[in-house]
Amino acid sequence: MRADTSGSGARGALWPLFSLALLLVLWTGAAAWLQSDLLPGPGAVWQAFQREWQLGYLEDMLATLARVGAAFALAMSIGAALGIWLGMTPAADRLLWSWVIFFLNVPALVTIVLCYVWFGLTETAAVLAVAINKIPNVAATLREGARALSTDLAEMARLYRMPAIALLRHVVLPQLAPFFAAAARNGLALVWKIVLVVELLGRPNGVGFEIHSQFQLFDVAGIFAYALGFIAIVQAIEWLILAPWERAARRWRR
Amino acid sequence: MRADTSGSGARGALWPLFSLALLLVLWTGAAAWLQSDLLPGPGAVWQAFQREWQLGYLEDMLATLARVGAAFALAMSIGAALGIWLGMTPAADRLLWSWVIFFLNVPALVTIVLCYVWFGLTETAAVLAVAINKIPNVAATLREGARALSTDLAEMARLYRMPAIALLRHVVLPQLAPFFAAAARNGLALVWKIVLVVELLGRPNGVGFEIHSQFQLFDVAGIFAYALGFIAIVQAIEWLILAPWERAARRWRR
Amino acid sequence: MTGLMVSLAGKSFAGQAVLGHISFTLDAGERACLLGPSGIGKSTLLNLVAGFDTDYQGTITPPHGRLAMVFQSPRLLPWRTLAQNIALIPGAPDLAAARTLLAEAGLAEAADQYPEKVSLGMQRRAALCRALAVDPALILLDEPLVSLDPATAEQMRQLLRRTLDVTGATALMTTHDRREALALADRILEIGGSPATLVRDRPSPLSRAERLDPDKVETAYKALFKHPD
Amino acid sequence: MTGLMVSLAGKSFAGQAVLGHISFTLDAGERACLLGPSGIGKSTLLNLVAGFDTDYQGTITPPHGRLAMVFQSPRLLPWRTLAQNIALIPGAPDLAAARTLLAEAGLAEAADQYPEKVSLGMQRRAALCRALAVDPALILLDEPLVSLDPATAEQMRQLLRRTLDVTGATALMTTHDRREALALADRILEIGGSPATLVRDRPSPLSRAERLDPDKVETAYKALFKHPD
Amino acid sequence: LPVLKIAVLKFGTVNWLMETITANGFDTANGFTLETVPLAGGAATSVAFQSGDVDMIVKDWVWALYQRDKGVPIEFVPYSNTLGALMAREGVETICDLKGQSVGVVGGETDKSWLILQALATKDCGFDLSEETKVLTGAPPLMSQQLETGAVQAVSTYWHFAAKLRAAGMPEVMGVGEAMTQLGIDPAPPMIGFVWDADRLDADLAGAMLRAAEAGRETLSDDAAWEPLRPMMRVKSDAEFAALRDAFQAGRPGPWTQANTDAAEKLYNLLTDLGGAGFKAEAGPFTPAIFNDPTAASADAG
Ligand SMILES: Nc1ncnc2c1ncn2[C@@H]1O[C@H](COP(=O)(O)OP(=O)(O)OP(=O)(O)O)[C@@H](O)[C@H]1O
Ligand SMILES: Nc1ncnc2c1ncn2[C@@H]1O[C@H](COP(=O)(O)OP(=O)(O)OP(=O)(O)O)[C@@H](O)[C@H]1O
Ligand SMILES: [Mg+2]
Ligand SMILES: [Mg+2]
Repeated sequence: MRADTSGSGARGALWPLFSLALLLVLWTGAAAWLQSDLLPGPGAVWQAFQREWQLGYLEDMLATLARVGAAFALAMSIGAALGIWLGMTPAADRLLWSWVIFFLNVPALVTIVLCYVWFGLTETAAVLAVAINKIPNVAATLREGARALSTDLAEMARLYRMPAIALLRHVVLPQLAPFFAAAARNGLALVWKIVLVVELLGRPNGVGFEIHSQFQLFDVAGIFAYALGFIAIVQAIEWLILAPWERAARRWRR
Repeated sequence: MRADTSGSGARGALWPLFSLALLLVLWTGAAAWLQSDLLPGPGAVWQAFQREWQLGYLEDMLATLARVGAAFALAMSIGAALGIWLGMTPAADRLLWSWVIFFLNVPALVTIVLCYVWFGLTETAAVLAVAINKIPNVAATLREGARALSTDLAEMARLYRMPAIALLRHVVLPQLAPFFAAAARNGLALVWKIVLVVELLGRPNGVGFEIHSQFQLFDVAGIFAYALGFIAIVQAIEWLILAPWERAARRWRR
Repeated sequence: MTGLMVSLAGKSFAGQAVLGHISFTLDAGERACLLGPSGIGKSTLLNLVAGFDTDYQGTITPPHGRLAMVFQSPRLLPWRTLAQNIALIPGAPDLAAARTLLAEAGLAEAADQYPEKVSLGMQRRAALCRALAVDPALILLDEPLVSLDPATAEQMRQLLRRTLDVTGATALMTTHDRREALALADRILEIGGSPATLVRDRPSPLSRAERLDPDKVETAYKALFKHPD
Repeated sequence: MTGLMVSLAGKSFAGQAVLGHISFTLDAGERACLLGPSGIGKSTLLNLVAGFDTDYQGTITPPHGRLAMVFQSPRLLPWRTLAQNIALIPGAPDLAAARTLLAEAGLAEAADQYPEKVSLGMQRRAALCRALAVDPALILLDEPLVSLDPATAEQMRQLLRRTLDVTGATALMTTHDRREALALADRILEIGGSPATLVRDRPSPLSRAERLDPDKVETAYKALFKHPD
Repeated sequence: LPVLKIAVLKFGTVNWLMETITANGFDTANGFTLETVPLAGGAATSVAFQSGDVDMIVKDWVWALYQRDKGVPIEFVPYSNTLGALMAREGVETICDLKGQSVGVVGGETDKSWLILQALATKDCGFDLSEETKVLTGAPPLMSQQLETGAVQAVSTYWHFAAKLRAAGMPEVMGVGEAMTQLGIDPAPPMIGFVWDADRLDADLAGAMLRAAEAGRETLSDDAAWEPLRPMMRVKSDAEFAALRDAFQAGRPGPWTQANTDAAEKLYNLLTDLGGAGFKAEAGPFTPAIFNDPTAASADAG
């Protein structure tokens, strides 16, 4: 009933490669069949990539990654703390849950623009805008996790007077692992997407800036070159960091 | 250790009202203190609302709600089915999980533009673009839930030869309730945010279109008038539908 | 027709052998008790018979027809009431009949309560009722009467005997209570050693009628289990 | 100094009275057994003493110092090994000492295994070790020796006695096994009725030394619990 | 030297002019340092302006009127005369041929160019464009692509997208300037210009910028000056390059005259009639005050 994401060890590591190769084949086939600028094949994207590489691809990607990283770290830590607190404290939940729902549904444009006009067109404003967008999502996910915590284990921890830190580390967080995994994966994707908008609205560099410029020129191959670059990095994070972490975190299951 | 979202019955229903009223007071205070067009107070927003109401606020809101509703229904059903399948079927997970990660990180702009150019500037294209953006998020959340399903109960269901439908209804879905709740809340917010972009890029009406027009004029009060309208609807959904449903779904807990 | 054929050559977890050679055959309708120290592999063996785990050497042939099992922990669905937990099983009777069955187990008032809101002993009784409700060909019972006071345990033993008489199901059951084994089983299997093998396979000295008398059970207990184990 | 003072006037769940008047006082170091049919309210009473639930009438005064409890289900952290489950409790000894303690309970090889990968009886023993590890002033035991074979149960009883002797902790324990009650307790409390009240409160006829002899226990069992209950 | 910051689209036409100015040192020659902030979208430039991070952007005067109405002392000086155009596929010769066709509109259904084309159709062809055509709205690049694939028969779009379409061989039905003239708004007033907040930007510095811009435009009227810009224009073909260059050169504005002000007011009234409440909500009341070119004054003084 449960998936052991990949087979054991080295053999398991081949699956994502195979799976992505299959996707590549499908894409190549579809592109060759359509013969349209609107679905460029791998060749065209590779050319666009090389062209953009000359024009500062790396700098843009690094600028974006820095923003994504900072905003992700900020949103995950604050959002998780908020969500767990609300999930475990009925009084706080009654008072603040409406607020989270509120900020969850504030359009990204509004937060971004307000951050920019209040804090100026700075990196801080950009990262802050993304984090503010993302915090309610993380909080909403982890609140659900905290509300589903085992009462049995909570009572056990209380009886044995476990201090807050130990409670969090040994009792709460392991139960929240699936919620963290969901929040982290969705979070990274969402942060990246909002960073693109943030860059579009007020940064002179970054992948979002480039993608939108490519869009103005309607150069789909160029857009793909940037999008695929980031996706490659996320895939690497997934298979080199998240998947092994999850395997370790699930070792105790029978 | 667990929150009973609201007190019992009628008294509990007052909490969100109180909480939102408090937010309103804070907002009024901040607006009065800042005295800036960039943080309009409730009065200014109310005026903007009345002005926009004359100009077809309701039609725009209804158009957007229809898109949000359709895309949400599509994304939740397909995404949940996909996520549960991947979470419960290791073979499918090995083959397709990379793909989900892939599509999870495709920038919204790319999907939206490709949908529009392939399917034309139609409602179908718009709803499809939003759904495609959201499906991987729902799938990623529910996959985590499905991977954390109880082996004990799965074995029990297998021994007693529960048919697939009954298994889903009595064993799987109740365990996934917190993941569904997280996916639904985040999903609604995300769908709404993407609909705004979709409307901006290729629809002649809707809140996204209007917000962008207000944005060109930098009329923050106008933007708030639209954003708050949607948030009010989401709050109503939360307190009239989701909260009672959750209370019922948690009745069995001690 | 045989009720269960076990011919196990070995079962290991992550390279660690837990079960060795264990072979026995139960006739249809036969009731066997499996004894053995804690952690020896009794539940593991029942799991193999139930078909949860196919990673073992040997063959296990359960009878045709339905299987039922009382797990060592109740494994009720916490989000369904006790009666629902029975009624939703394929082959089990409807809600009203489930309530009647629960009433026979002294759970009349708790029938519409959620599992987490009743005592563990009550959950265990409900789980036993669930297994008895489906008219199985083979019923596996992993310490079914644990956590029950003597009176309730006796009540449950009677319910179990009655159902087995009516359905003619084969039963394989584990327990640590030798008196209970004598009060229920036609045959007593003992496993031991590492990896565990079948160290003793004895028919009960008591007939089904004799077993109903506590004094006879006590006498047989002294005769069979005198040695300090 | 008293070990535990219970003066309960009533406890109900959702308007349904479960416990009525129950008053008793345990001296420091006294060991009491609580008997009563399944579902009567024994666990509920222990939960009140543990302080998990403050919604009751009456007063309950536990002694100063640490509390420990063996729950009716093991309540181990599934993502920590058995030894870690002990060592991470405040006041418990370190990992190495936890392994030694587990070895005394026959769990030497399983000390670094995760709970879901050992048998339920082994989990229960680990949970008992955890409670014994913290040097408590009051220890609550909810059917601690259930699901154990006679030999292992005897081994655990000895471990329990030894620890209580050393620490001088007060103990309140539930069981359905009257022989076990006689083998361990200074005092036997029985609750019954609906809502449940204290129907009998008897000192054990056996001294602590006498209890170690199975034959004396058997004799006392016949004397005290002759009537069919 | 004082610094003047201006936000531009990285691949937009304003950036070409700014590049020419800095490359030729027209900024320092006029006593200031020009700093361009390249951004990716039109919305981004207004955010930059509102947040106070830049002193000047390029916008249309209807927007300037709206800001004036809100009390912001916005000044407007034309940047270019170029206006959008109605581009079409083969078979659409005049605006009257649009009847029953699907038409792409950039900027939404209250877009100024589209309102003007509607007025012209009512006058010349006797039907209401918005009623008799199937209108699709969307982002400009998307619209160009829709026209090229034939999903729409015509598009009303911005001038540089029109120029690219022209280069791709799409016929132009008419420019919006031409449409204005036919509606009696003559000369067709420039729509976009440099805007700044008089409270924030010193008039002398603004004047220096405008002189530098004029010098840049002067330079760019020579085709040879365009070659260095070519890489940053990201053109797909020589034809596209030429089309963009030619359109830019043709749009070089003269000084703002009273005739311009009159035409602008006429246009404003027309748009108010056509666009109804929706348009009025996006524009303040008309005031000629925004067209006072501070450079003209300082030129008189000097
Ligand atoms: N959370 C709860 N909500 C409602 N009723 C409850 C709850 N917890 C226990 N009860 C009821 O209280 C009664 C006593 O339960 P308790 O668990 O204390 O029994 P017990 O004596 O420990 O039984 P056992 O020997 O089976 O463990 C039961 O009838 C049970 O249904
Ligand atoms: N999933 C698993 N992974 C590794 N080892 C396991 C697993 N399940 C059981 N074991 C080991 O197999 C042995 C037998 O376990 P089992 O649960 O069958 O014992 P048991 O005889 O039922 O004991 P009890 O009477 O305590 O229930 C134990 O030593 C246990 O550690
Ligand atoms: Mg077992
Ligand atoms: Mg109990």
